[in-house]
This record gives sequence, structure tokens and C-alpha cells, in this order.
Amino acid sequence: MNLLSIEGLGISFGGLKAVNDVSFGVKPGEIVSVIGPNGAGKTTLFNMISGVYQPGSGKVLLNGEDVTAMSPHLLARRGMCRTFQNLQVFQSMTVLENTIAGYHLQESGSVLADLLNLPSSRRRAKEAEAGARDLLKRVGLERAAEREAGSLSYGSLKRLEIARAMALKPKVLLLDEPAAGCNAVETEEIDHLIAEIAGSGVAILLVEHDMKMVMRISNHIVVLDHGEKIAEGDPASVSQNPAVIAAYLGAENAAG
Amino acid sequence: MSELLQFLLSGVTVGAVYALVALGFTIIYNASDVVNFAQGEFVMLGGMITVMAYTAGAPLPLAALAAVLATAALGVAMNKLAIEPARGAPVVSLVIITIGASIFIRGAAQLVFGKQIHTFPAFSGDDPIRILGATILPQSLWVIAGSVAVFVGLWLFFTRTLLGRAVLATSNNRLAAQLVGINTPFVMTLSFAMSAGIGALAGVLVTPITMTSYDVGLAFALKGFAAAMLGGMGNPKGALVGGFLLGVLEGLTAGYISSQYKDAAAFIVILAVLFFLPQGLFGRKSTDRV
Amino acid sequence: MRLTPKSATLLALVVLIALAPVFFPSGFYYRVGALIFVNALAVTGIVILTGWAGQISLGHAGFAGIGAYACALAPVHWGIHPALAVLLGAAVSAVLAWLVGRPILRLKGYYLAVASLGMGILISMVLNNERELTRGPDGIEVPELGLRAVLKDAGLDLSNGQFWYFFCGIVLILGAWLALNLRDSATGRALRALHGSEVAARTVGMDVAKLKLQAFVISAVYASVSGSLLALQNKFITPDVAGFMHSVEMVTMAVLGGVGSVAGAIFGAAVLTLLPQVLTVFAEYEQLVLGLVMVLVMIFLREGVVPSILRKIRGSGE
Amino acid sequence: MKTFLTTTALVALALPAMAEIKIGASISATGPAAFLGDPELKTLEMLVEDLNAKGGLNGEEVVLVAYDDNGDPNKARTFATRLVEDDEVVAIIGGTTTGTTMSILAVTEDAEIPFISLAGAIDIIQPVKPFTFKTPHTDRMACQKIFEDMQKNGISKIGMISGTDGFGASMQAQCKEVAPDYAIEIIADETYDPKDADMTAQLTKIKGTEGVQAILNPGFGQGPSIVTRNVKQLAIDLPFYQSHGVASDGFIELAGADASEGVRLPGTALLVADLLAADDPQKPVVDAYKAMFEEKTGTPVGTFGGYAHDAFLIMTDAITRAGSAEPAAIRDAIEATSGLAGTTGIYTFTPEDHLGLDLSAFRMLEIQGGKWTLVQ
Repeated sequence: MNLLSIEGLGISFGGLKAVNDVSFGVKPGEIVSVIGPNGAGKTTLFNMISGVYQPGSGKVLLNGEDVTAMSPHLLARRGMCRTFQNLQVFQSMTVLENTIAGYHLQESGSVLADLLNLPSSRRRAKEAEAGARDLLKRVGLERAAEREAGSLSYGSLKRLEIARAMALKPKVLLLDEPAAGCNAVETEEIDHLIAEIAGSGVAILLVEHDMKMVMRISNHIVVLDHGEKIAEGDPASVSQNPAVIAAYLGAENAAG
Repeated sequence: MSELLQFLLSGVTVGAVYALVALGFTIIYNASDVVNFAQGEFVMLGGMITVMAYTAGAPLPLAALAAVLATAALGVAMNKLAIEPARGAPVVSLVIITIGASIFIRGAAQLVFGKQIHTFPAFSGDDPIRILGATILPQSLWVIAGSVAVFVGLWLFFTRTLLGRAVLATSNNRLAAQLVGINTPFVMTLSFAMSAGIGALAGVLVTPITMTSYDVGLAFALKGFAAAMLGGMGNPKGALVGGFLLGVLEGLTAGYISSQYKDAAAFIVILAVLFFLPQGLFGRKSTDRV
Repeated sequence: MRLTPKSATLLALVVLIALAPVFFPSGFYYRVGALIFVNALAVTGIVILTGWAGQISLGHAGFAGIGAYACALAPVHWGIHPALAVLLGAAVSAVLAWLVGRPILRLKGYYLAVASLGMGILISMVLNNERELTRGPDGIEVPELGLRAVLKDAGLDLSNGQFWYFFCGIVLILGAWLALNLRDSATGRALRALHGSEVAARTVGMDVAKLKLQAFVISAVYASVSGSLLALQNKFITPDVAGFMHSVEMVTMAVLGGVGSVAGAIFGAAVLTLLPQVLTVFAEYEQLVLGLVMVLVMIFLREGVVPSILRKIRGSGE
Repeated sequence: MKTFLTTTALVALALPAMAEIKIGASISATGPAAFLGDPELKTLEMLVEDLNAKGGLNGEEVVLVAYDDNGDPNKARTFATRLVEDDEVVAIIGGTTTGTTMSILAVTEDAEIPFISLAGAIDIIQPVKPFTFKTPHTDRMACQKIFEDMQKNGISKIGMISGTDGFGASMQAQCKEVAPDYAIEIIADETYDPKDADMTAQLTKIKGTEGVQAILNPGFGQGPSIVTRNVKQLAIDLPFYQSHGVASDGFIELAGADASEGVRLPGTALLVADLLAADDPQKPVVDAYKAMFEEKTGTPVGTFGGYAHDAFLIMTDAITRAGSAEPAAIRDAIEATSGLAGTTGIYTFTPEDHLGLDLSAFRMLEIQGGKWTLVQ
């Protein structure tokens, strides 16, 4: 049973089809990767699934419920969360506060209680903080907790984003290039982290450029080119697929 | 019928004033994404400097030219001293800086020019022109012609000249503009000079109708700002249409509903337009990039 | 144990308010103090809205106007006690902010600025034009709050100036306490988060529209109570209280002091309230100096005076 | 500061001849009412300097402590508090607008300091407040004077176009109240914002209202000048009345002699100094003030500067008569003022009347050939 199902998703920008009729599914505990050359429409697809863009056609089903074009905060409530390719952290807040922000749904109560600093509000804040510190430990950022997020290195910020997303205890996690800009050591750390999260039963959808990483951790791979799905399957079969090789070679030729 | 026409002419006269002020806003906004709340002070300076030069004995055209040039120079100075050093500051800081600059200019004008109300003669006399039972002053035609001419000039500048495109490119992406060899500091200097000059020109044209004193700037700035936002900030067409729309709206409300609430009508329409078109009538669409 | 920033701010505030009168050369300074507190209260609301939630308003004086006129009108027309009129004004402001906020908070940057500006001007226009009710631009008398007489009967005899100094001071401490509570709560964190990145705030489940609206309503209540206090203290109020320049003044105070911090807001309010009193000898130059201060602070102390200085102190301490 | 004040007080006790009389002022020299406040402040400063050059008051130097309240009632209240509590003045002149005046009088009445206001509204002195006086005619009297003249000319239906500032709005309301007393009906009632650029829409509406026999325009600043020009532009051939708000040569200059031809308004003797009879009791004081002000500032005199002149005159007259600078004594002396000729009129205060002027002080003026003339 798929936790997340993508059915015939498509979108056009100014008449140009950026993504066309893409379908696939993600099961609990499974890591599905979306790959493809630059401009294949991977991030656009992500933005549609996560409610940032409104799809022109098709459906997104979460646990059987139609959540197409639903606002991200409602998706979060239903257990879907994501990270961003170009990093969306709260720069002027501390690392700890960034992570606590991920607990928003569990932590937030009435504004009045917050204004008056009622025991309920304090208790919620305390719980969130404890949870956040645990998470930071898990991603190896516990020592940076009180630092302003803006002062962190790129790799740390990537992990911070994942920690924040994990705070939501999502059923589906969308990771947009989590290893981009990271060195080999950092990449491996993130590798383990993702595998661990998937191991706890979370469905993971991944966009990643690092082919080695994709081949290593994915259960299933979807290949996009020019907005169309050209292949899917397990890592071994996809890497042998002539259409995929052509697409990548073509892209490299064009780039060269 | 002639009543309606008179309301419209009244609205068009006022609207042309708003349009001219709003046009001044667009250039600086295009080049730097700054809404310059001191734009109204440029209008005031245009009027006041002309008055001073004229009463000192200079012929009117020469006085007007001096006012436009002096104000343009002041605009450049403002960019160098107040806007450039604050590059990258958030919108609210920029609002405070330009409001601060406007308070500063107003304070200085009060010291230099005094608090008297002044005017100078209309360019083509005061004999009203009759149109189907309604009337309009020749000076209003000057203002209307001025706003249309500035609009056409700006439109040609932004679409037909390399420099105009450079301004737009700078606004879209300053770094990229620098990389392709655009001299962005020069573009900024030019934009402030032009905006200030257009503001001063507005002051020269409208003073025979509205009179001038050291404190007229704020009212111009608010209405011009509202008009520019109504049309969509940064678009000369928006400024022109927004200005005339606002003026005509006020004229018709004063004529048919209530002169007490004519300004209210204007702001209600602005709120309504922004409700349906959050970027104004002709504004650029912006999407969150993630 | 080290003081948290919250308790440090509150403690400093209490000490300042309690001890400053020792140094007052004349009764006039109570008046200035009370004015600073009234302004600081409104500016604290701006900190929540602009400093934390990142939303601009150029129309908040409108809410101050509602609070002020509630105190002028409700006791006379409906026999409501002035103290309850303060609450009534706050409630009306909150409801209006809730209604208006929904559509206009969808706007961003300058578009939000012009929409809030329009809202403020509309309120000020109603106060000016509805002469039958508000007596128009010449203003209207405001009934006595009556608390001073109660205190006198209870054995605490304060001069008018002293009473308002301490009363406004206490309300400000309360307002600062609420704001500081909010800052470190789930709501406050969410507000600051959406300021940083609306997209990210949404993905962690924050209802951005609702949060912005909450900040708008809370800040409107601050402005409204500030307007009420001003009216009750002056016993006379004119529509100027709702004017555009008053809105600009609030934002300026917040931004000068440091829009992200409550302490900064109070500092900004103090400086701008004192400025005209200090510059009386150079009244002609007051505008010039005010404009110059606004520009220079924004250029050289971008985060506002207080945060910039704190950062410097911390920086040199490390 | 405190010690400084106490020292001067001690010195004052020891050497009465070196004492000074501190008079406070809170004037709107800048801000939206600067057009009114600027000449008021200049007048006060000039008169104090002149008085001290002539040896002061009762042998004591007069010190003017003047603050600019920007026309902001809140600031006016703060400055009034400062004048009373910090500067410890014996009396206050000021309150350029009704709003600032009401704020100041709340302070002065509490502190029992005599206060002479320069603003128009009748609410200032009605009901009578023990320590509050004022020099200008009330708006109501201006309306009455105008309606009297209209009635004389057989006008019974008029259109009004008023500024939305305090001055215009207050006079608009007062005129509507007293109009029935003169059998005058206001059948068109329009307004404009003081910064508006064009009022032809409102005037067209008035013009199109059936039966309008005259137009009345209460307001000050540039608004009335634009209205006057628009009236000419629309070729509205009706008697046109302005208010005392524009009673200065500046108005003729701004509106243009051509457009302002035939405009009538209730003014003070100040505008027609040359036309006053040689035996007119106001002539000496009017001539002296006009000469001094115009020499000093280079700008023509106007009604508003005249209000400040009269307030200062009443104040110094009272202090002289009281022979003391005690606030209570000054107050009593002001209330006993009788037959004192100022630029605005001849003042006689009583415990029931803290304005001290009647309609006779207003003179109906008409602009002819770019000059003020008296309507006989």
C-alpha cells in the first residue's frame, strides 16, 4: 500500500510543460529517489507535491486522501514534510529555536496562554525543547544549539533542516538534494541519517544529484527527463536502462 | 451632462498631478526597489526654488530649469548619502530612511524658504477653456501634457534605450547586471537624478494651480504613492493610469457622493484593488522561489 | 544564576520606573515619563508585528485613535466607566484588526504598507468627519478615570502627574511582560520563523496567515490601549492621535531603538519623546535633527540602537 | 536646574529691581497650523523685545518662554505642563488652534495660571472657565457677521464649502447653528481637504443647486485661494464670502486680484489701517503694530498675528494694573479689563464674558481692485 501516490502530475509555465504526467508511489519505510539531468523538472515536481505550486493536472494522494495543491501547513498536519534545495532555515533564530519550530504543531496552544506564560504554555515549550535537543544530538548539532543559525556551515544547515523536519514526526519526508554542497564525510553522515529515518518506517522521497548516494540508499528510482518520466525501477535496473543513459549522456554532451 | 464633464475635468486635473508624482516614484523603484517617500519633497523643491528664482528676477523658464537641475542634484546627493550606504537593509528600514530624508528636507526648506505660501503666474494665463459647458484652466492642460510627456519619455527610455534596459536589469538582479558590465552605481545616480528631476518638474507645473509652501510635500507623496501602488509599483503605465484613476475617482465622489469622503473613496478602491490584484493593476507578478 | 534576557529587561524596566522620579527636578518630568510609557506601549505592539512577524504597518495610529475615542465617547454616550471603555476600545480595535487584517496581510512589503496606510487614513477620516459623534478636528473632552480619587481615599495622595507616571509605567511593565512571554512561546517563535522564511514556516505546519493575523490583532490592542491612556491622561483628544504622522512616529521609535527587541522599543520611544523637549531652544531645527537621526541610525546602527550596542558589548566580551 | 531657579528666586527677593516676569507661550509655529502660528510667535517675540527696550513691566524684565507645539494637542499639553511646573511662568499665551488650546487649558485651570488663547472656538470660553480668556472673535461671531451682511443684501439661501481642518470644520458647524437666526438656509454643504488641488467638483455641485444666492468658504491657508480661483474659473456669478481665516494681504496675492475681486469677509481694523478714521480708538494701536511687524518681518500683517498682539497687550495691561505678577492677581486684573483697544477690537472682560469683544469689532471688508475696502 502506497503512503504517498503521485498520479499523472503535470504543470506548465507560460505554455512550456515543465512536468508532464508523472506517476509513482512511495511505501512506508521505502526510499524513493527522483533523478534526472538539470532542468528535468525534479524540484518543480517536489514543489507540486509539497503544495508550494499548484499542479495543472493530476493528483497527489497521501494515505489515500487527495491532498493536491493543499497548503504546506495542512500537509504538515497530515504528516508530510520537506527540506529545501536552497536551504530555508530561520537565519536569525538559534539552532535550537529552529528545531523547536519543527515542533510547532505539537507545541502550539492558545495565544492567550502564550501571552500570559501559563503553565500549559511553559510545559509545551519545555517538552518541545527537550525533544529538539534530542534531535540535535541525533544529527550531531547539539553543541551548536545556542548559535545563530546563520553562522552555521552549509553541511550543518542541511542537517539542521532534516532535524527540523524530523521534529514533525512525519510519515512522508521529502528531501530536496540533502547532500548538495556537502563533502564526502558529511554526505556519508547524511546517508546514515536518511537510512535510519527510513528504518523507523517513514516514507522518503529524495531528489539528489549524487549518483553514488542515490544508488546506495534508494529502494526505488524514478528518472525524469524534460518533465517526463522515462524510467523507474530498482537501482540496478535503472542504471542499465538505455533511455536513462542516453538522457544523461545527452545532457553531458550538451553541457560539454 | 456638463456637471459630469466638470467633475471629470476636475478629476483629470488632480489626477494629472498624482500621475506626475507617481511617475517620479517608478524610476527609483525600478532601479533599486526603494519606494522613496521623499518624492513629495522633490515636488515641493521644484515649486519653491522656482518661486525663489522667479521673485529674485529670473525669467520663469530659466527659474524652472534651475529648479529641476538643483533638485536633480539633490536627488543624487540623497542617493549617495542616504540610500547607497543602506544597501540591503529591509523594507521597513528603507521606509524610515526615506521618511527621515523627507523630514530633513522639509525642515531645511522651512529654514531656507520660510513658512509662507507662494505661487507664480500660470504659463498661459488664467482664462478658463470651455468645453461643452465645463471649464478647465490652461495650466491643467500643461500638467496633463507634462504627465503624458513624462510617461512617453519613460516608456521609450525603458523599452528603447540601452540605458533604460540597464536600469531594469539592475533592478532585476544587481549582481548579474554588474557581471554583464552595467555600471550600476551610475544607473543608481541616474535614476535618482531623473526621479528628482521629474518630481521637480511636477512641482513647477502644479504650483500655479495648487500653490506651494515648505510643507506641501507629504500630501503629494502620500497620494502619489497610493496612485503608484494602485497602478502597480514600478510600471510607468501603472503610475499614469493609477494617478488619473485616483483623481477621477475623487472628482466623481466629490460630485456625486460626498466631498467629505472623497479621499476615503480613493483608499477604499485601493484596498479593493489590492485585495483582488495584490500587485496592483499592472504590477509585476512575483513568486516565491524555493 | 544568570538572568534571562526576559527577566533582565523587566527588572531594568521596573527599577528605572521606580527610581527615576528621585532625579526629577520638577513635576513636569512625570508628564514626560508618562508620555514615554504610553508611546513605548504602542511601540511594543510594533515590535511584535514588525520586529517579529516582519509585517509593516503605516496605519497603527488608527487603532490608537479607536482606543482614545472609546474613552471619550463610551462614558458619555453609553454610560460606560472609562476603565471599561479602555477594554471596549481594545475589543473594537481587535475586531477591526481581525477583519481588516485578513485581506491586507496577504500583501507584502510596500503593498502592505499602502494598504495599512489606507486603513489608518480611513479611521482618521471618520474621526474627523463624523462631527455629530466625535466633534471633529477640534477634539473632544475625555472624562476623568477616577482612579486617582480612589487612591486618595485609600490614603495614597498622588499629584496628577505622579499618578499618570506610575499608572502608565505599570501598564507598560505589564505590556512588556506579555510581549516577552510571547516572544519565547510557540506563537512568538512561529512569528519570528515566518519572518525568516514563510515557505519553511509553512512546511513545519505553521498557519502563516493565522499567525500574521494574531500578531496584527495583538499589536492593534497595544496601540489601542496606548491611545486610551493618552486620552485619559490628557482629558482631551483630537483626531491627530489617529493621523499618519503618529503611525510613522510609532514605526520610527520601534526601528530606531531596535525593532526586534522590547528594550529597544522602549528606548526608541524614550529618545523620540525626549527629542522635542531637548530641542526646544532650537525648535526651528527640530525637524532637521529628527530627519537626520532617522537616516543616520538606519545607516550606521541597522538593527536599531539597542541591539547594535548589545552586539558590540557581547562581541568585545568574547 | 532646580538650584538655578531657587537662586534666582533668592536674588529676586533680595533685589526686587532685578526681578523678571516669566510669561509662557505654546504656539503652533510649525506644522499644519504654521500659517497661523508663525506670525503669532514672531509678534510675541517682537513685542517682548520692544517692551524690555522700553524698560519692561513695572520695572521688571519680561521673559518670554515660548515653545513650538507643531499644532499637536498632545505636545501642547506637555509644553503647558513644562511652562507651569518647570519654567514656573506666571501666565500663558497661546494655543494657536482650538485643539491645542483645549489641551493647554486643562493644565492651566488645574494650576490656576491665567491663560489667553489665540483660537476661535466658542467652547474655549463657554462655559466660562476662571483662568481662561481668548482674543479672537469666535467662529460663531464670524458667521453672524457674515449672515448679517447677507440678510442686508436679501440673501436667504446659500451654499457652503469648508476646509476639513479644525478652523473650517468648526466654523462650518457654527454657521449651520446660527443660520436660522438670520433666516438663512444652507442648501449646499461641501468640504475639501486643506491640501486639495482643485475644488471645481464641489463648486459645480453648489452651482448646480437650485436657488443658491451666495457662497461662503470658511478655511485658511491655500485652500480658500484655490476655491476663489475655481469660483472664477467656473464663472459663478454669486456673492462670495470668505472667512476671517484669510484676512491678510497674502490672500489677495495668492488668489490673484482678478479672482478675488468682490470677495467679502469679516475682518479686523488691521487690514484697513489706512482707511480708519483719524479718531478711531483702534487707529494708534493698529498703525503701530502694522508698522513694527512689517518692518521687522518684511511680511504683511494678518489677523492672526494681531490676536497674539492683543493677547500680549491684555496681559501686560493687566500686570501693570495689578502691580503684581502673581497669577491670581493677573487673572483678576484681566477680568477687569475695560475699553482696551487692540488690533482686533476693543476688549471689555467681565466675570461672565472672557472674550470681551462684540460683533461691532468685526468690520465687513470687500476686496476691490486688489485692495481691502470697508463695506458701508
